[in-house]
Amino acid sequence: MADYSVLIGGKAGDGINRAGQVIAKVFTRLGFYCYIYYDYPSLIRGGHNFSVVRIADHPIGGRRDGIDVLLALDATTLKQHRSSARKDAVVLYNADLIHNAEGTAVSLQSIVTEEGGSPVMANTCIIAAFCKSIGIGWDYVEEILRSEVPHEIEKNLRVARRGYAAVDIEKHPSFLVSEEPVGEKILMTGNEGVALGLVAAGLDGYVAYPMSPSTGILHYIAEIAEEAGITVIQPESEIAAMNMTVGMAYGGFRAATGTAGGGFNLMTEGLSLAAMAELPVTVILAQRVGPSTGTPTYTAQADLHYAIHAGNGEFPRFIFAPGDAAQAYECAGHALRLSWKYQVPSIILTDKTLAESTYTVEPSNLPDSIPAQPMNDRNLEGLYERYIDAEDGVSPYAIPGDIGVTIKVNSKTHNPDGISTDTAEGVARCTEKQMRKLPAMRQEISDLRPVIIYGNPDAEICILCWGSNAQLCREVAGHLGIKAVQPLALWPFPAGEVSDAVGDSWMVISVEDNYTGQLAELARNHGIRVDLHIPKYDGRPHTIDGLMELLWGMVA
Amino acid sequence: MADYSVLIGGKAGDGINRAGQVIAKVFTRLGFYCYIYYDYPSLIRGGHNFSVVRIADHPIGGRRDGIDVLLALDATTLKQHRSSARKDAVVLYNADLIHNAEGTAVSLQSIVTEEGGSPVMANTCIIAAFCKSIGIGWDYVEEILRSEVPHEIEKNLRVARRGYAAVDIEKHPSFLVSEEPVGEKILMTGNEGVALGLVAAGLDGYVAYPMSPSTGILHYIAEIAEEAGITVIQPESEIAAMNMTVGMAYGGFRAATGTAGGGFNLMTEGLSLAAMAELPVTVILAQRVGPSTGTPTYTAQADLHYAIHAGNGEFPRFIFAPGDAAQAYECAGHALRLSWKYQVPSIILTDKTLAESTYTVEPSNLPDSIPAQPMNDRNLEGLYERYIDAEDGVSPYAIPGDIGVTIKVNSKTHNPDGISTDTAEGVARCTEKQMRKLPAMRQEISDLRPVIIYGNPDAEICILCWGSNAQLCREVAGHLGIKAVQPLALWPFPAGEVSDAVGDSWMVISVEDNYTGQLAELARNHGIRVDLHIPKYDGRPHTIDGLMELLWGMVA
Amino acid sequence: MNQSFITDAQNTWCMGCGNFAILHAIKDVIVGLIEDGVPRESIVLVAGIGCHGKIADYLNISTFYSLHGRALAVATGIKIANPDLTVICTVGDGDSYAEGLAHLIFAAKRNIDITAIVHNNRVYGLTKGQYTPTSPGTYHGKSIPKGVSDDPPFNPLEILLCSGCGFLARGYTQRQEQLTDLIREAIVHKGFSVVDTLQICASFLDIGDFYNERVYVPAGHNPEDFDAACRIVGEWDYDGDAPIALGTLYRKEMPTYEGRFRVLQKNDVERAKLVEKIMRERR
Amino acid sequence: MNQSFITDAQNTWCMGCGNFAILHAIKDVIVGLIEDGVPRESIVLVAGIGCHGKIADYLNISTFYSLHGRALAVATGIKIANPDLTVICTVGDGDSYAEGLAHLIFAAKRNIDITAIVHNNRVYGLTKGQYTPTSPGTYHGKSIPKGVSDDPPFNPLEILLCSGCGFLARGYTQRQEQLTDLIREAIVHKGFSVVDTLQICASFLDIGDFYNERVYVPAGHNPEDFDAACRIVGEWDYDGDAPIALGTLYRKEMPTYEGRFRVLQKNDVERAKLVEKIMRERR
Ligand SMILES: Cc1ncc(C[n+]2csc(CCOP(=O)(O)OP(=O)(O)O)c2C)c(N)n1
Ligand SMILES: Cc1ncc(C[n+]2csc(CCOP(=O)(O)OP(=O)(O)O)c2C)c(N)n1
Ligand code: SF4
Ligand code: SF4
Ligand SMILES: [Mg+2]
Ligand SMILES: [Mg+2]
Repeated sequence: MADYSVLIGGKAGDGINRAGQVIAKVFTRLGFYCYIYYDYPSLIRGGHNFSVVRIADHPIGGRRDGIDVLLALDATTLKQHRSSARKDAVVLYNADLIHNAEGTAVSLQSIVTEEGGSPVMANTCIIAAFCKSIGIGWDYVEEILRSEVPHEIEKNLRVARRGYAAVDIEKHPSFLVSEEPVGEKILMTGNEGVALGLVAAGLDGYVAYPMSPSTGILHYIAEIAEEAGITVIQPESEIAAMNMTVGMAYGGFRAATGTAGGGFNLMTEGLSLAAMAELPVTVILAQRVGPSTGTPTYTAQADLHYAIHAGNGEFPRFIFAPGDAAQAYECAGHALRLSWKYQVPSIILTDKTLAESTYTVEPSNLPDSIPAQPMNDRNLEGLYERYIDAEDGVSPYAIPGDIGVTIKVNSKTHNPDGISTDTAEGVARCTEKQMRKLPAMRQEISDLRPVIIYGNPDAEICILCWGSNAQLCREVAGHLGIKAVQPLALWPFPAGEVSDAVGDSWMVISVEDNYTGQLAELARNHGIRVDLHIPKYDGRPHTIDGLMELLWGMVA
Repeated sequence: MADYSVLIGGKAGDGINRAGQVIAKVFTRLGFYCYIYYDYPSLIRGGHNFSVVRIADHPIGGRRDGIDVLLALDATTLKQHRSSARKDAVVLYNADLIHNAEGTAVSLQSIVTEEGGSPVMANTCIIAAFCKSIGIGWDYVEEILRSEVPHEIEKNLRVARRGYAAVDIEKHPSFLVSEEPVGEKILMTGNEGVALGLVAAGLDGYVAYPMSPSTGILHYIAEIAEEAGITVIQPESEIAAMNMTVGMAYGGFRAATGTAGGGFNLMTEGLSLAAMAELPVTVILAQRVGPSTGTPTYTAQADLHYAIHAGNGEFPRFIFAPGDAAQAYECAGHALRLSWKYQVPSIILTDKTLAESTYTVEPSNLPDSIPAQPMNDRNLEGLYERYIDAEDGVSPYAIPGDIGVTIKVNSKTHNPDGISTDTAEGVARCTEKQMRKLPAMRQEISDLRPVIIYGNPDAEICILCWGSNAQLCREVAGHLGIKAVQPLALWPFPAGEVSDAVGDSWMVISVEDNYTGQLAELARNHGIRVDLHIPKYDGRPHTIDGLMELLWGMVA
Repeated sequence: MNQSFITDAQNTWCMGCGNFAILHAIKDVIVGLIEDGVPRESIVLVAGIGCHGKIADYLNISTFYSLHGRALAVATGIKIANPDLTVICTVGDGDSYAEGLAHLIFAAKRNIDITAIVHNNRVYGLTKGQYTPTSPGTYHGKSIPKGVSDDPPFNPLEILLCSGCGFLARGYTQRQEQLTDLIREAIVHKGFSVVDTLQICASFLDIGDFYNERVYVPAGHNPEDFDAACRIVGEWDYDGDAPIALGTLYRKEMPTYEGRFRVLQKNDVERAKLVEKIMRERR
Repeated sequence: MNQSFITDAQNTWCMGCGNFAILHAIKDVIVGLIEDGVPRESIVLVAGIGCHGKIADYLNISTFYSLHGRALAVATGIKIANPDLTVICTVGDGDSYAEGLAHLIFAAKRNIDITAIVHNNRVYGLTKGQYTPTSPGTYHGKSIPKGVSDDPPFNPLEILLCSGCGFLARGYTQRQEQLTDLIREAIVHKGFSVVDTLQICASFLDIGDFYNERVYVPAGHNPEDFDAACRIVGEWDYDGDAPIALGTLYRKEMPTYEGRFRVLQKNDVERAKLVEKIMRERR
């Protein structure tokens, strides 16, 4: 089984993220599965950035411990990662900054300067050198670079050619079967998956204030906005973002907003408004280390309970927690769709690892299409009342401009006509109407088959996991012959399905990037036994090997 | 057993709340226990307001169904409440607005006009008439009015005298034993209890944006601010309020803020900041009907889970939920004190019923004094580091100005010196340091004996309740011979104590002013069986009789 | 549909409250707009929370009774979703000059075609008379402790002018006819418009006499002249004793935000196709 | 205590970033203050979140590294708790002109004795170059879709003047000496003071040449003259091509908020006695 890890590292500003993408592209086109973990501190230039590109002939979604190829643009990279490189690893380093190291020296800066390129082209140079070192032919390298490098391609190619020429083919077990493009696999980050899922489900407007690790969604939707016919707004604050999103929904726009925990705090007021006014909005909550500003570019899964309870008062909501780019696509689509179907808020919980990691996606495996919830299934005969009592709690949705209707929505407790009330009956009815949506919402989640079982379904040991940990746990479960269970939807909590999936496992272990074990608690609260919680709260995702070791320690 | 209910009703602006207070005062001075429930819609003039003053010779904390005395300043009062008045009820009404009703007519407006008084004096008039009708001597009435009426006392007395003269003594079972002041009982609202508890524990600053039902705290603290040496600020928003409070804590002020659910949404960001920066702040969250703006002047208990999980990331906090004015005093004091002791945020959860109801308090039953957590127990020898690792997670607290120390606090993950870090070790340590506080925090809660048992401790049926429902349930438990259990502290949840208090009750029923049963869920999550939830979500508290009936229905 | 423009909801404003004048001014303007051919369905009123906000319950048109301070953000979303709508915000002074000040300033900066009518009674009415950013400096509600000094107001009109507001008027609830005209003009103006309305609060700040002695309509004022607007807006600082100009104080047409920022909408089929295309191109 | 004024924390600003100039200007001012007898312990710096905020890690004095947008609210709390402290805020333009605009305006309105140094690089630096309220109208970060037009900036100095700001200066990171003087003057000023600092962002808006050609120190400008201040502040609107005045633009002494609003503190024993007294009086 081919399974290689390439680590490329340098300073912020060296284009490390982009370089990882190009390397992954080289292999994706050849039919491999790739996963890129991108690690960077919160700064613009300098500091240490690295990408680990994992390449395998089977689906993957996490990183391993050992490094097979180490590409060092600077000395820090070599210093920090040499020890995790295998003995027989291919090591290429920047000879202009590093002297007397084991491995192959390439004078990246000198080459770039000589070719009149800009400093960031050092990464093109080392990528080409790397390709050579594992035996990839120049023509294919050129093809990839031509398709992936956005600017100054000729200069880049000159630089690449020099890098390619600088190394001999190493005696590395070549994992290339052929250089012919195979299959239709593509690369996608979690953030892009969310964005495309929303677009597929008919997004009209996106409003967001920048905040890592959700910013990628804003940037990506803005990039395709014109073509997609989506209005994108960066307003003065998250409070504005949320309330504009709610306003858009009233105006007839399927709209969403995205942020991280810090900004989400500021959105809870609008979330509660959306609930009371029964206006559909979708919020992406991209988790990072907290509390407060925390560690902006490192991962966490510590806002699950908060998402379930955020906003004053009690109201129904949907919460999805995808685990890779394909699931992000699917969940985002469903979140938007179901928000509109039930006129309730929906939250898409991601985490930094999911949001900014790159995954291989097989488009043919994606759901055919996520039907946009139509807005015109409205029966507006007779007197229109926005909150007319409906058996399932869902009243017909009209938008301003619809002929002959007056639409009164209200953040205060209201009568069916939308006018405020504070009578005992009015107050009780307002709550009951909303709560009546819950049974159908639960059924809707069940219909999506929201719980995925990986590994050996009959195993005695079961991992419970969510978000980006799911793919990691899938692999671990495969290796250890145990079972992993991932709920894709977390609210309404699919207790029955999770319980069935866990079955009568002899030991249930939750793996989460938090301290307290939030999914474990949620499961327990629904009567599902969880025996152990493996916490991780240092901002780094587990490696597959690291997690396997921990699990051995626990179950042995 | 004396147990009477006096209902006085009129329009907003008629001074109904004040009138209720005066009536309660009449009886409190005589040694009775009083409880006033005040019901009003969200408006300034007009609308229907009423106060139910319950008067008994035993401790009480809720209202009953039947009305013994009905004082109607307007026709609406008579219309709405006649049916709940007993057959033999004393009924006094405003003859200028109501004609041909049963009961005693007093021409309130005419009297007031003739005496040259302002319209609001109608309430003085009817109070005097009422006193006469149950046989209270004029001298005592005059004494009370002199002590309770803030303005134009002579005019008020003339009006009162006329009202007093206007009725004969009715043949009502007089419940007065003597007109001599007895004991030292006083009246206090829940809001006042919170305010005084904070002051007793050394409050230096209070910052709040008005929001019902928490506004009373702001007004009351502002009223006594000069005498108490407390800086009171009404800033531009709840966001400012919270962050100013956090800033005050850094500056060395014991500070608090208060709001309702809508404003609390805007405070969660600052709450999480306080947690990460380890700055002690106390927040009063006065619950009202939600979601969103909801029903501003009606009661709810629907923000408990939100309070537990509010703010991004995971961090320790204290949550108290007092049930009457005396408990409000005590809990507020402990909240402020423990916040400072552990350098964590604390939340005081109240509800509209508690906040704005008036209770009889026996000062001698209050804790002797709530020791203000001293700020000078600091060991600042050597190099000061704000977050120096301490075994119990609590580092010495210095404030700017302390000689020779540099105090760096930080919303980002930080090292002991307060400087940002994003290393794996740094991130993990930052969480661990905070979480290490939990065992001592739990012990602290246990030491307060945080769970109260009312009624028959050996009963087979047990009510679980919190907040303002506790006093109501106490009475109900007494009447029915069952048990009621009230946790005063809700976080860290005193699971062991609640479990012990519930014991092996054959049936456990939660009584809460919400839909989903939030305490019930919390208890279940801690392994405590709750069999039934009696929900109430129409904004009105149960009456004692209403709850008894429901319970009979359920347990019979 | 009920053809009357006032709902059956019970009106709970105090007697003598200036909100009545604003309610009827807005109603008259709306009736006029409809007579002029604006579809009734295309008019939306967004209210904040406060005494003023109750107007949402009383006006029988499409309304969004929103949050304290957030009406302008909500309205911005509505207008962007559908630029054909006439979007009117009724907001309080606590609402829009304190809690939601940033949204007001950014609405001005963007020049989004929304009209904000500020019910400036210069107190927090519904929460019982605390002071706001435009309360007289000497006004002490119950939240200001004895023993501390005044907290003088700011001049919201100056802030609005500096924020790029293209239409600025001041009305007064005891000049209902003029107020009606100002509101109409503001709504018709293409771009963001504000009518700061001095509103009598009968319960907490009943200063009609004060206003009546000072309000005037400046003769020959040219609202297109920015400097003149600055001068007239600076005359009275919402605190001291100075003449108080009523009328349209500033007016300038500029490109609107929804014109600049809204992209051409696509339908769901086109979007689904785009997603397919993107995936194809990524291979 | 480490006597150096720069901590050991690794500096992670980009090469050529204007933040270095601000850091050193502030450091020099602080050293000067201490030499003049201000106790080092009584100086507190409150930072927002953004590239600018990192200054909290780099300066070896008491600091509060607060939230994006909230530095001024936090600082207000600190100053009220202890008016003897010298409280300096370092904030970003995204931070204080967008997310936290209201706090800035209210700090000005209150005239609380705090100094805000705005690191106005006219972009969201740390989140990678999105546009802010003072970005040039033509600057398109990654959040503005193609196909939509410019979103012109507002002029924060005008807004501040109208909000009651009693000290207003503009500095520039390539005029470090002047910047140092301005910061010192701002801190020494009794009352709220703002130094809007045009800061080079080497990575996203490296427009030193643009500034160098336009900045000037107005000769004979009298900062006590409000009208003159308005004129000079209005010259350049943060968008077009106009001379950019540097220096102290406006200055006026007024009573401070902490002077007006802080009550005489009582100790815990006095407070406990008061509670007893209140209870007694309620009988
Ligand atoms: C976020 C939030 N904070 C506070 C409140 C409570 N509140 C309701 S009305 C009001 C005051 C309204 O004052 P203003 O906006 O001037 O309106 P007015 O009542 O004077 O018309 C406040 C503070 C709220 N509903 N929401
Ligand atoms: C509430 C909140 N929203 C968003 C962010 C994310 N964020 C961090 S820095 C930043 C931009 C900072 O821009 P600016 O204030 O101009 O500072 P600069 O980086 O340019 O110095 C943002 C939006 C945050 N930390 N908190
Ligand atoms: S309190 Fe003032 S603003 Fe509110 S309804 Fe009464 S008079 Fe009008
Ligand atoms: S991004 Fe700009 S502001 Fe931030 S450190 Fe780099 S140059 Fe400075
Ligand atoms: Mg007002
Ligand atoms: Mg900036």
